[in-house]
Amino acid sequence: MAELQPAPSSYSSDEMMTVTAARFLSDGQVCFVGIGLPSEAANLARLSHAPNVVLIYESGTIGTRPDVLPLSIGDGELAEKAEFVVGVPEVFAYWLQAGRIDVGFLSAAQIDRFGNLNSTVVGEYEAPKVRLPGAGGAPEIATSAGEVIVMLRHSVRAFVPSVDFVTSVGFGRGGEGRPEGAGRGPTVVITDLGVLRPDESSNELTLVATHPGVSGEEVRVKTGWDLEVAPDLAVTDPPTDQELEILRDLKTRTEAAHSG
Amino acid sequence: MAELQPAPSSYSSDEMMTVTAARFLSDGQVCFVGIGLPSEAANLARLSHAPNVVLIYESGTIGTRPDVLPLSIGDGELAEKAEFVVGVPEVFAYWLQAGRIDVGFLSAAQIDRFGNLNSTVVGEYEAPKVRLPGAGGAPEIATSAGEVIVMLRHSVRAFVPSVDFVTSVGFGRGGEGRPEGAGRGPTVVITDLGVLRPDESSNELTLVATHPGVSGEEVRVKTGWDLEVAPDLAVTDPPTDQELEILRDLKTRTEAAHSG
Amino acid sequence: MESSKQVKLTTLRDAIATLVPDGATVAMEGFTHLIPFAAGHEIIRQGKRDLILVRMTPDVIYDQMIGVGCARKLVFSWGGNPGVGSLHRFRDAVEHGHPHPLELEEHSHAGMAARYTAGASGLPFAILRAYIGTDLAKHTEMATIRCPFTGEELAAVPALSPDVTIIHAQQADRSGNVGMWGITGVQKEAALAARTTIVTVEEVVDELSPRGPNHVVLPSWTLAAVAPVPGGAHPSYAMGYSTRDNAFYTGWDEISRDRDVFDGWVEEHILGTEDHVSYMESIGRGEGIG
Amino acid sequence: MESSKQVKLTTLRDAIATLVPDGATVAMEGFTHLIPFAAGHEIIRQGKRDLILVRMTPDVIYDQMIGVGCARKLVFSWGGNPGVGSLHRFRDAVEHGHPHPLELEEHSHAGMAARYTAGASGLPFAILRAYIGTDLAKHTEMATIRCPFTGEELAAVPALSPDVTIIHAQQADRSGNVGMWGITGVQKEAALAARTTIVTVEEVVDELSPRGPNHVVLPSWTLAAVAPVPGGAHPSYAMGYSTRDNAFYTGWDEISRDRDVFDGWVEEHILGTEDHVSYMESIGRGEGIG
Repeated sequence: MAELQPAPSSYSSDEMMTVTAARFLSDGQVCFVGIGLPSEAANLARLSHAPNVVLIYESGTIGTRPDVLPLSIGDGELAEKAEFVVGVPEVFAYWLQAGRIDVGFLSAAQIDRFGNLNSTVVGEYEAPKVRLPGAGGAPEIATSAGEVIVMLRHSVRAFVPSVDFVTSVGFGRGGEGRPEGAGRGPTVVITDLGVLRPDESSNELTLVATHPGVSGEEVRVKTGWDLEVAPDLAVTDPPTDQELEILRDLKTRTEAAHSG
Repeated sequence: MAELQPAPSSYSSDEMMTVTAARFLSDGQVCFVGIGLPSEAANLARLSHAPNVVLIYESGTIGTRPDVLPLSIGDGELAEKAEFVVGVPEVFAYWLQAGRIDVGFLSAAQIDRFGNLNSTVVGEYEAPKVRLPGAGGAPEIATSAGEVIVMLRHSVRAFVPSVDFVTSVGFGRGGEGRPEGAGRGPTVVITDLGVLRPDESSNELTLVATHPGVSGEEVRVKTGWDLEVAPDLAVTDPPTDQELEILRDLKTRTEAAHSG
Repeated sequence: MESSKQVKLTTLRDAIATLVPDGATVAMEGFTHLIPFAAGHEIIRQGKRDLILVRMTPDVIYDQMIGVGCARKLVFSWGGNPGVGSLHRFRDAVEHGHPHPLELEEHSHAGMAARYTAGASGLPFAILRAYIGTDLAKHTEMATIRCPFTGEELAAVPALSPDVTIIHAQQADRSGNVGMWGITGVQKEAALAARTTIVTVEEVVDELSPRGPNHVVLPSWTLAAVAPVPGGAHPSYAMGYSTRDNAFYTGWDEISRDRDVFDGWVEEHILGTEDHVSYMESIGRGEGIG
Repeated sequence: MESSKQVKLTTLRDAIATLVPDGATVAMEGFTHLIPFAAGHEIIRQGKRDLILVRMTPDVIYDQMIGVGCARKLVFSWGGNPGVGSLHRFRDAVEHGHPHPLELEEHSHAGMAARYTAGASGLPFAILRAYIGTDLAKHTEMATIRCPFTGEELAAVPALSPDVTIIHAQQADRSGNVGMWGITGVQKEAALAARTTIVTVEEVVDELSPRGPNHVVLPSWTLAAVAPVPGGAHPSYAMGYSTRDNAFYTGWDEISRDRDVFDGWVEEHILGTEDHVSYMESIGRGEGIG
């Protein structure tokens, strides 16, 4: 009873999201990577068009080239395949804070129209509706990396007019702009529906591309504010056969390793 | 033509000095050691009555047990025989500054009646008669170690009423006492002539013992101020045969290794 | 070759009983790797209360300790079940005060790492470029400080010096010197920052011998107790000795969602077992341990 | 497998010619072990001037560079010939202004190490408990700063971020990643604090493989140039490759005492040789090098 294999040209919205994010990485860039979709995207980039991308995980594994995706930020695979491993204080002081990171990936439970991110609480801080995991490395990735790529699935619960708590700053509560000396911040937000970019003058996230088959209106409906749409709204190139093959091989290897 | 071997009961004033200093170390103490006489004394202690003394050199070699004495603070021998090796920033921050050192050894070009040490300049700072090597690790050894053992050969040039420059603080220029929270400071000064200790009320260095065959008057003549002599002036026990044998073996091994 | 300063090898039970008083500030560190689970279980068994628990990444072991009511406060930077999702006992304590309210003090990872580093360095505070533009600054212990040379305003965070730090490592030698390697997180700093440090180890060996990168040594004279507890990091792992039990982490989501299921699990597997060997047998992971 | 960010292996001559301008602030670190002597000789050969030389432990190589007049200022914490005595060219410059006056900025080792650490961390300053009760405080760049939590007064020192840091290491791989071990001093911090970092190495290998404790890696993308110079630390040493030439250090005392003897020695052995191989031959240490 072999499982049905989709044709390479058929793909999920998560795959489209991962492939899109991977394309934003250039060869040789130094990336600070978190677990989940960012890790998938960064490793897909490394295994396809950006073989010399340098991946740093906050567990202290520098220049790592895992064969399978880590389930946790501290999987043994990351240490075994790293160029070297350092302690956590060093990774934050000598590597992130010192400005050696070109691209940081972030996700969050909420994002607002000015790219501010919340991974702390839904509701009031003192009496939260949902207590989220908290900041982790995010606040300093947001301000110490050269630029930030945000990956987040689209929903009105996630794309809110104003976040309940600013865990990581985008362009500020009022869209006033980036803190001084803090890098370019979120240059792109990649979702399962499309791609958003901050408007250069207003700092407001604007829909600049939708994934194939997604309309601008659908994205607007799933966004909690009156989303601006670029006049020249583009359509993302669908995943190539090669991109899909590399990504699926990676995920197959990963599942085999983690269930083993 | 065998060289004349002195009988074990015959010994030099430097040997007496080293043996005396070694006896001030207790088993299990953690010592921050410099090159030269302190290194000889600390290793003699380790090879005789204090096998578990922990020796730390500022080059980052921790718990080292060299077979031969190092010529420099960074000899390979120190790294090869260390329990572990760390970087220099760590040795000063995590090990010295954190207060993990029981005993620090210091030497200097000048010492004054209140135990202040000078290893920076003889004469004016801006126009020195003699430019000395400078501070190195000394200022923080003087204030971060639990106590300080000073080793210095006696002469009026070295034992001055007031040092030209305070590189490492003893009891202050005016003998006003130790800086707050800075450990006990120089608890003992060991020279080739005897042993000095700070007086508990005046903080002035006082001769408490002379080595065998040395008179209190001889020490006073070689001291650049009117040296106080303890009423119960003691005489140091001469080196035992075992102490001399261990020390001479160590120095013989050392010479063979360094000329090789 | 032992002196008064050298630690004696002991049992985990004795170390927890004698060195972890109720009300203590306890840091149990481990960045996914080398998490001292067995020590956490022993704290639960001995019924410790009112602890201030400190940890950058409180995960399942802190979920268990919070769930049984060991903790009155949590100092942390990221509280989740890595790769799985929420810590349900932690959320229940914060959102509903069950089994009792849990005070929170939260930082970013960078802030916590700097706090431990200051503690290990004997400094009262650390400076870093952090919390810029966030709401965290209002909800955490921090101050701003101006560089006396450039005028730049930076964050200052107070040193973290736990009463007790507990970590798990791969090896100890017979004198109680401890060696660990691989992802060592903030353990060296947490150990050196504490007044009292307890280490559980996979193995006691004649000579420390790393089998991976980033070898870190803690000399015996910085430690209060070293206890051999093979497999003591389970379901976390010890590089060179074990692999991560991902199924346990995934399965924890189900166990921890429901208060009664959780209470029953603790009763059966932690309170109902004597030590780590019998705990591992009771959860069906007895093979190869002990 | 090379990208634009990865360093190219180059020659020492090219690295010094293109990356070390007159007037630069240059740190050449090495704590007795791994001192970049060959690089210092090449700087002398190329007649660099007005350098601000930085180094915790200026020893014989800085004595040579100061003696020929490369430096206008020295930033340091201990200047001597380790185990031998004075640096006579350094003293002649400070005491008599020969060959020209040398400006000094001095710290303690702890202060210098903290300054480099701040530089490597991207911070403008560092805090430490230092200089208490000394006259150094009046003669160095420092400030006092008060802990916002405890009120304790501490020393603040400005970050040190050299224009160029030059170090010597044991190994580089073919992509230019550098590995060193043994006593690594402050080299990692000095390398990461600099705008431009040059590394000379004993050997280029397929894979970095430490043969001693305390392995430190500097990835190629943090470096500007890597040049193979076997024996490039002589008379210092490279653990696993060479031993310290103590006779050279002892002999230096005699050579450096007299201005004319020194000038003649430099003329013959440094200016009169093309590179490190011919230098080593000219001083009678040609065997086994190159």
